[in-house]
Amino acid sequence: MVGETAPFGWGKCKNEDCMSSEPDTSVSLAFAGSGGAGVMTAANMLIDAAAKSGLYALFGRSSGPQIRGGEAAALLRLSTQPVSSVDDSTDILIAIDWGNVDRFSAELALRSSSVIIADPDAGEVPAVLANSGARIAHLPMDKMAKAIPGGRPNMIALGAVAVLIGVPVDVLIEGLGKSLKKKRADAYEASVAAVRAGAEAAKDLGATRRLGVCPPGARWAITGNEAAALGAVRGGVRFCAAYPITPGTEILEWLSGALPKIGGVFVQAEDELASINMCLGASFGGVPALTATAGPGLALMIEGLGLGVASETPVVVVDVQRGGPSTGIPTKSEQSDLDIALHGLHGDAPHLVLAAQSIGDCLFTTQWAVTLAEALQTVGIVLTEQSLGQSRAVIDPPADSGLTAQRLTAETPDEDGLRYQRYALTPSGVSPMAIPGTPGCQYTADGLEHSVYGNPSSAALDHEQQLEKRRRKLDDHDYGDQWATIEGTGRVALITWGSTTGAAHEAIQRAKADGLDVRLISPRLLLPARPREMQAALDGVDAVLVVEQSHSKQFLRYLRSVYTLPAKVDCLFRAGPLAIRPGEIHHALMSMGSSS
Amino acid sequence: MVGETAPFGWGKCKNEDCMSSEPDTSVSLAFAGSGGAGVMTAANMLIDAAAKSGLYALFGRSSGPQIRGGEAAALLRLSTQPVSSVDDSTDILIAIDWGNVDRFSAELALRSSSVIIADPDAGEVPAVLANSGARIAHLPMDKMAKAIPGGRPNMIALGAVAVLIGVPVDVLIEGLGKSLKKKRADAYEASVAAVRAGAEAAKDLGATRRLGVCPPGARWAITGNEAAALGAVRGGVRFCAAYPITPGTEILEWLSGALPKIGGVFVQAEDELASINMCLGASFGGVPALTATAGPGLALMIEGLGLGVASETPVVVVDVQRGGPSTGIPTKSEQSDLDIALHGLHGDAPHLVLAAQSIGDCLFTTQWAVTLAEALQTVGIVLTEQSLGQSRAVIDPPADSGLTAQRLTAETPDEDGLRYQRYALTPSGVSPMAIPGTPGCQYTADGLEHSVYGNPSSAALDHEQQLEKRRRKLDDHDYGDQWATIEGTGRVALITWGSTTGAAHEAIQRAKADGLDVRLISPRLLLPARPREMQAALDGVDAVLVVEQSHSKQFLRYLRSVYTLPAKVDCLFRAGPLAIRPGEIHHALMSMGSSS
Amino acid sequence: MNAPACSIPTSVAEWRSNLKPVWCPGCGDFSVLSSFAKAFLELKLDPNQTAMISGIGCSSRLPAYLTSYGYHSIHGRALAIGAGVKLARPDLTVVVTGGDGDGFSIGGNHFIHACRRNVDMTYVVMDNRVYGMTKGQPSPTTEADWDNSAMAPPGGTGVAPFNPLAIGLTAGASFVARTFSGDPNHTASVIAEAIRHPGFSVVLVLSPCVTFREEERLWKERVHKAANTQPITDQADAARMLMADDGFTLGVLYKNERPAWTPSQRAPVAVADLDAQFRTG
Amino acid sequence: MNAPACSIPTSVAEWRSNLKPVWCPGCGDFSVLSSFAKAFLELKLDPNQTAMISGIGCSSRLPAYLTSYGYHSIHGRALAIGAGVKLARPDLTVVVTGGDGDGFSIGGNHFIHACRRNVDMTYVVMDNRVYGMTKGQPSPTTEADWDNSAMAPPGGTGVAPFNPLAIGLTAGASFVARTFSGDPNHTASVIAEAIRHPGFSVVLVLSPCVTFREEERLWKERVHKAANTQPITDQADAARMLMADDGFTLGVLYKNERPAWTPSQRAPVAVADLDAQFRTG
Ligand SMILES: Cc1ncc(C[n+]2csc(CCOP(=O)(O)OP(=O)(O)O)c2C)c(N)n1
Ligand SMILES: Cc1ncc(C[n+]2csc(CCOP(=O)(O)OP(=O)(O)O)c2C)c(N)n1
Ligand code: SF4
Ligand code: SF4
Ligand SMILES: [Mg+2]
Ligand SMILES: [Mg+2]
Repeated sequence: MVGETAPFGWGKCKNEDCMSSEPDTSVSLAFAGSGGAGVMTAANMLIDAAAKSGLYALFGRSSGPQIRGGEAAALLRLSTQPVSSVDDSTDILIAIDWGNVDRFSAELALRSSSVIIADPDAGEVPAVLANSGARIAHLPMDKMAKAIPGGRPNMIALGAVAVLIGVPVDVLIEGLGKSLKKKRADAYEASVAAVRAGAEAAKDLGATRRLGVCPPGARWAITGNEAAALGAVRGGVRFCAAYPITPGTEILEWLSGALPKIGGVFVQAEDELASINMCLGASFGGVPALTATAGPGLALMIEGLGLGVASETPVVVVDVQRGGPSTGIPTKSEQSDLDIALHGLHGDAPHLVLAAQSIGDCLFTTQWAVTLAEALQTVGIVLTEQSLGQSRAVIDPPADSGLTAQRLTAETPDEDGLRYQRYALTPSGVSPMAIPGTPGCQYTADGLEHSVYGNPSSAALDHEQQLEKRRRKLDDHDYGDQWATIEGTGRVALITWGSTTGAAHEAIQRAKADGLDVRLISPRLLLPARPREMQAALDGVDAVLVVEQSHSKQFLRYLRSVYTLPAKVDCLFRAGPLAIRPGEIHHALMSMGSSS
Repeated sequence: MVGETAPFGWGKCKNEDCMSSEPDTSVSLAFAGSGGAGVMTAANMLIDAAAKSGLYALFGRSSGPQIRGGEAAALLRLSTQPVSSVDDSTDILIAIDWGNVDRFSAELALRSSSVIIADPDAGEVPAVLANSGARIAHLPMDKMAKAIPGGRPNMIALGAVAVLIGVPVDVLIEGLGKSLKKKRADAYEASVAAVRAGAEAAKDLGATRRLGVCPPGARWAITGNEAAALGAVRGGVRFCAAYPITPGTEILEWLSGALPKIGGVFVQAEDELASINMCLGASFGGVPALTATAGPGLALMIEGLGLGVASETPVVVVDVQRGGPSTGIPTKSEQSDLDIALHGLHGDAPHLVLAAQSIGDCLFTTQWAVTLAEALQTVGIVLTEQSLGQSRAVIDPPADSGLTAQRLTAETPDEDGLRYQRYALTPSGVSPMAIPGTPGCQYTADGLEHSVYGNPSSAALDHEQQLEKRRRKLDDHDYGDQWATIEGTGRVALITWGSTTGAAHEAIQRAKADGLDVRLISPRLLLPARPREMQAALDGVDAVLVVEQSHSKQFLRYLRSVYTLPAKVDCLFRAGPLAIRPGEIHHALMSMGSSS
Repeated sequence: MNAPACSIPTSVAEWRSNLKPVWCPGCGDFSVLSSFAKAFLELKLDPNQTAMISGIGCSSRLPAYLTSYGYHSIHGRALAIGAGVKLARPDLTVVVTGGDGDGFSIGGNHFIHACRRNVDMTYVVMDNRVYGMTKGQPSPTTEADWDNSAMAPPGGTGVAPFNPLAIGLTAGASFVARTFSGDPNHTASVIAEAIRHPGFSVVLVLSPCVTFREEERLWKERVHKAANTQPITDQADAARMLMADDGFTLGVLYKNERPAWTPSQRAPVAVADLDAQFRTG
Repeated sequence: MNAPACSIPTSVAEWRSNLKPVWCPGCGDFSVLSSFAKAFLELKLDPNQTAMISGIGCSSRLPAYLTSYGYHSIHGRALAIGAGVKLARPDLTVVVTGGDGDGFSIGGNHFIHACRRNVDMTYVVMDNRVYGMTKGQPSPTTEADWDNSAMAPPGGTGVAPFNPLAIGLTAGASFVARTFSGDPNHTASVIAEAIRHPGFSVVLVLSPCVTFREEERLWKERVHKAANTQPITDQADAARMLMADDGFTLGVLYKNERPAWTPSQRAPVAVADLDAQFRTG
């Protein structure tokens, strides 16, 4: 799945007349400063201007433990081409002050080719940063801001950075107008002056990386959490009961605003036990339902999810993964809820697990998950990640897959006037489900094992038949090509999942430039396993590199358990919060390619 | 691990002077009848008499959905040798009436060599039973009982069965005296008369299987749930907070009686969220704590278990598995909570999973789990099964392993007067734990990722170090031979776990008699995986048969995920409630042996 | 989704499904089942427009014994499921039912929040002051000195029971009643009144467990009707009354007219227009 | 395990650990922290004999800021952990603390059961009527019309708040108090009294969230001391008072002498003898 129809795209700038005259297609930069310094504001303005200039972007944030204030960094990558991964390092760090910058210095990934733009009045550049060997350039942002009535250092920084990377200052100022002018004209004036001052001063900072120019095109600026929420309603979700939790809260916030506008219902539940069970109730009532959470909340939903599986009541949970175990690191990313998502339910409880591969793909994957859960009358878990959910991307407008919930409903009892069999043993394993209000089809849904009528049964035969039906309906469904992203034909395959797909893709491009052809296999559908499709995807492959962001190689273990892999399998893995970058994957691929 | 030192034993009668003059070493029988017919009473009396006669026994029960009354069957196997599995079929079914016997006819496993002893006044033998081809013998139990003032048909049945299988009627009557005489002399007299009448009448029923005579020896009669509870207190558990659930309740009932006698605390919690967290609180306070539950309760404990892992607070949960998913089949057995036990926690959360292999082994395994969890400051899940927990066995008195909780505690802060590091990075990964009350070592336990001091931290380095320490302390521990039961040296290996180990052992004996040498590998320690030990155990093996009682091959998937198996792997699997019997394993082994 | 009128039962028998209850002979829940049928008959409910939601326990088996739609769910979560049904399908009559363990022990949090949220549904709890299904353990309404349980020490747990109706009232329930299974007509009429009440209504039915608490057969001698024939309408007065009560007063004890909660609805927007906010430039 | 007397702090500063709070400048929780230190000083508690247990939330961060033993656990479960600590280690002083979301939303079931069980521990809730840590969602104590939240519709959720103290009282709490973080000395003295109280004591501290509920800065103008200087001792009277109250009355509002619950202990048996029952013949 590549190109136009893919729910997310990589590759060349889509504007055919784009003639980038400069060599740089991508620049990574970071704004840092303590709470209130306004680094996030500056970053957002830059992103908006970039989008208007036809660029693509990725914008993540790293912040300390404080609820308000505290140090923070905005991590940006701007590019003339769609971006789906952070780059190997930060090209430009601009710091308004140093706060407790050491808390996330590792996430900044500076190296000798980087430039640190520091305010000389903020004190020494901390050793942990200076040690990178990055070139240090001085910009007295605080002094310059003070020279402008109402001026702020973050606007100086913004102006400077725009010039350094080649985002047109005029577009920037136009954006400022939109966001500030209506509110306070004086703030607008001060900001414009500060941006211009910064832009002017930038010329003395020495040349850095400049992006090529792209003609403006239609773009979306969206976070993964917004995308997942939009996917939910596009898929037909009209009910959400939820309990807030970082980093999933924004999905809930968006749905709490949107659902009441489209005839849906949002309810804040007392806890996650209530939210999942309220969703089951709504779904039993015939209304597609979804909730979103993070690891600790998912842990609390496990029993309810089992009920969804056994009573065949469709429901979807989006788990925006964060650092684990337990409360772990709520604000940082990791791919470590794979185990619980795949195997967390007690008993034999087949269900769906899907994973989004990029910010934009949160939309498609959630939408698809809703339609699958509805079609198969089961539980769907969508795994996304903090780095997708809480990061904002500037992307091409995603196509609407048009997928929408279609539940197989029962309209009347059996033609022969026989009693309605809620759990009838159909060939597909999916049984027509009566929605309350349907005359003559009354039944009692049950989490106890049951007969075809739904009557509780402990008979071996009923158990076997119902277990088998629940397995069959998932295993035998045709999920189409979307089950995985598969690209290339090399004898070395890279298997990954989730957000790491983006970095893997970029690494494979680099390997190609080095003459190594690598196949990419990234399953979007993790459960049920697709052994036949995976075997086809692995045809001719003799070495595999598995890439994942967990400490205990959860993905590799899963692949081994259900798929037949070639004899040579390497694994590049690391827990969060440090992103797995294209460079390290590239490196691993090259050493694999040379040894295999 | 075989023979004397094994926590459970199979093999020959241990009494060297036992000279069984008859061919039968084992008889399986079933008492059936509707609620109030007293089939369980009769079965218990038979078991007691058998134990006194030097026999071994296994006694399981099958009953309908009613809380009280309803049909029930007592399923017994008596043997001159230790018994660890049900046999392939029931030799003798004695039915006081037919109730809804079809509900569990499949569990009775009758065949043409079986005998059905029926009361002619109870109506036709139901077709579902008669179809087995079993010989039908008539015994007018109801009429015979009515002829004795106060006589009851179950006592007639008891007397008849005792004679048929060769349990001395005198020993039976001696036992009746103990249990009934004190209460009501007339009931005693009536029972004696009924037993004698049944015994007399049995002579006309035609010869069936008679057990050899064993000289009496010391025996225990114990259920798996009692054994687990005893193991817990022997291991040092002094705190239990719990919420009742079938089939784990008897563990809690036993602990609620025992703990207050040994200075411990039992508290009935409001739910499973409370029980696991109360246990964590007690353990934080320095007192070894355990709770017991079944699948739905385990699902609710998942978040708490994650906290135990992250805050390194030892705790043990015994999960007595029942049919799943969801509420499933509460009263029937299955091995389908393996997935949730191994992988149910969110994040990378290494912990211990152990499984008991027999009723007697519930004692050893639970005791070991407690000492391991305490030594490694982590969470231990002990998996047992309804068929172990709620079945009673007559066994040789199990040896006391002597294992008892030893927690590495901190007595003072660091010698240099430095601040106490609760989560110090020691070589073993286990950090000395200060128990509240220890002067100078105050710290705050945390489920947030933390520094060595326990201070919340989202730094990549702290995360990596603490994840690695928690992995290392489990992986690097020396678990000794007890990690698995390994027997034999054949090139075919049978890998199984839990209660199925007993049937597997018996199947292997039969295969040996047929000239096929099969190796048995049954891990008692399921997590952490022991790749080195498994590799050694599999040395020279070229074909593997995996045997498990789950619908989705949970065990096979797990083995594949962490171990390297030979190319040829077969799997004999089935969901509950029907036990996997020695005969079908034997059959699978023989066809494997001939094809490999 | 309105059903043809002919689907409305005209006899108690028509409200009963053909599934045989698993209950012990003499269990109080049998008569609660018949009270439901009577109340539904009185209200002329349509079985296909009625949803009975329960958790797990002897009492929670009830939905399958009626011909309405039902959801026999998991232990303690019935009220959450019920709220989901009602909020998604306001056209249905939603009745949640179960036991004292299900509702007040494991389900306690959903209980207080259901009272607070005041969704228009009815909660009927069969209180037998014991866990019947798991064979006789103390529940939150069990007397502190009851010790006829393998899970209670001699002399009882020593933990005082609480009064769920008082808790429900303070948590915000707008209709609070107690009945006795031994008086099925009264129970039926109170259930009918509770269903008519707009908002969250709680009906506690004293329903003996004859197997594990034989002594509850004597409840018939302890129960008595409330002195006032009209329910108290002041919350503070009702709180005082319930805390001073002996736990055997029958009737609708409190009722107010707080409007039922319904989720917010806003000016409609087409789904296709929801993405406007993401378009740049 | 008694510590040398010298380990008992003699100043508020000695009770503070060297960890810097993550709280926003002006957050009410700062002064609750100092009230704890003051109360502990007054009671001459020993930090190594004191266990502070909390869940998750801004307020739940508090334990690590004191020099006692602490357990910063998971959201909503602090009271269960606290009960485990106290039952296993009756020699320790156990204080459980956290926020209104932690205690009354996700933790509501443990709250009512802690009140019922009456284990001798103290529960101090910093009520800011909002979820601070997750950036401003309504909690069970939030006003129905508060809508300055991305998770509340314009006009607010419309769900009425409940009064946790009234619920706690009806559930069986034997000590019920309200204080205000703006009066740290009063808060300290009430906390000290609550710790002295044998049994389960609840102290609700009105503690403004200046970031998400700036208007709570005005609470200082709404709070007022209880009319009676002595707590009510009759449960029914207290129930009426709390239900009629405006939610801003400060003081120990109810107190009774119900003995704290301690688990049953029985005639001692050697562990080695526990297997007698399994020996046959
Ligand atoms: C999560 C979970 N925990 C425990 C159980 C076991 N269980 C089933 S019913 C029940 C108690 C039933 O008591 P109650 O609600 O009072 O109903 P009753 O049987 O008395 O009518 C329990 C503890 C369960 N099914 N699920
Ligand atoms: C199981 C679970 N659900 C949700 C969360 C997210 N969460 C953390 S704190 C919090 C609410 C905190 O509110 P409150 O207890 O009132 O404390 P405050 O921050 O206001 O002091 C929530 C919902 C979590 N950590 N765990
Ligand atoms: S055990 Fe008690 S509550 Fe359950 S069915 Fe029997 S009498 Fe009724
Ligand atoms: S968000 Fe509110 S409760 Fe949290 S620290 Fe800030 S002011 Fe305090
Ligand atoms: Mg009950
Ligand atoms: Mg709060």
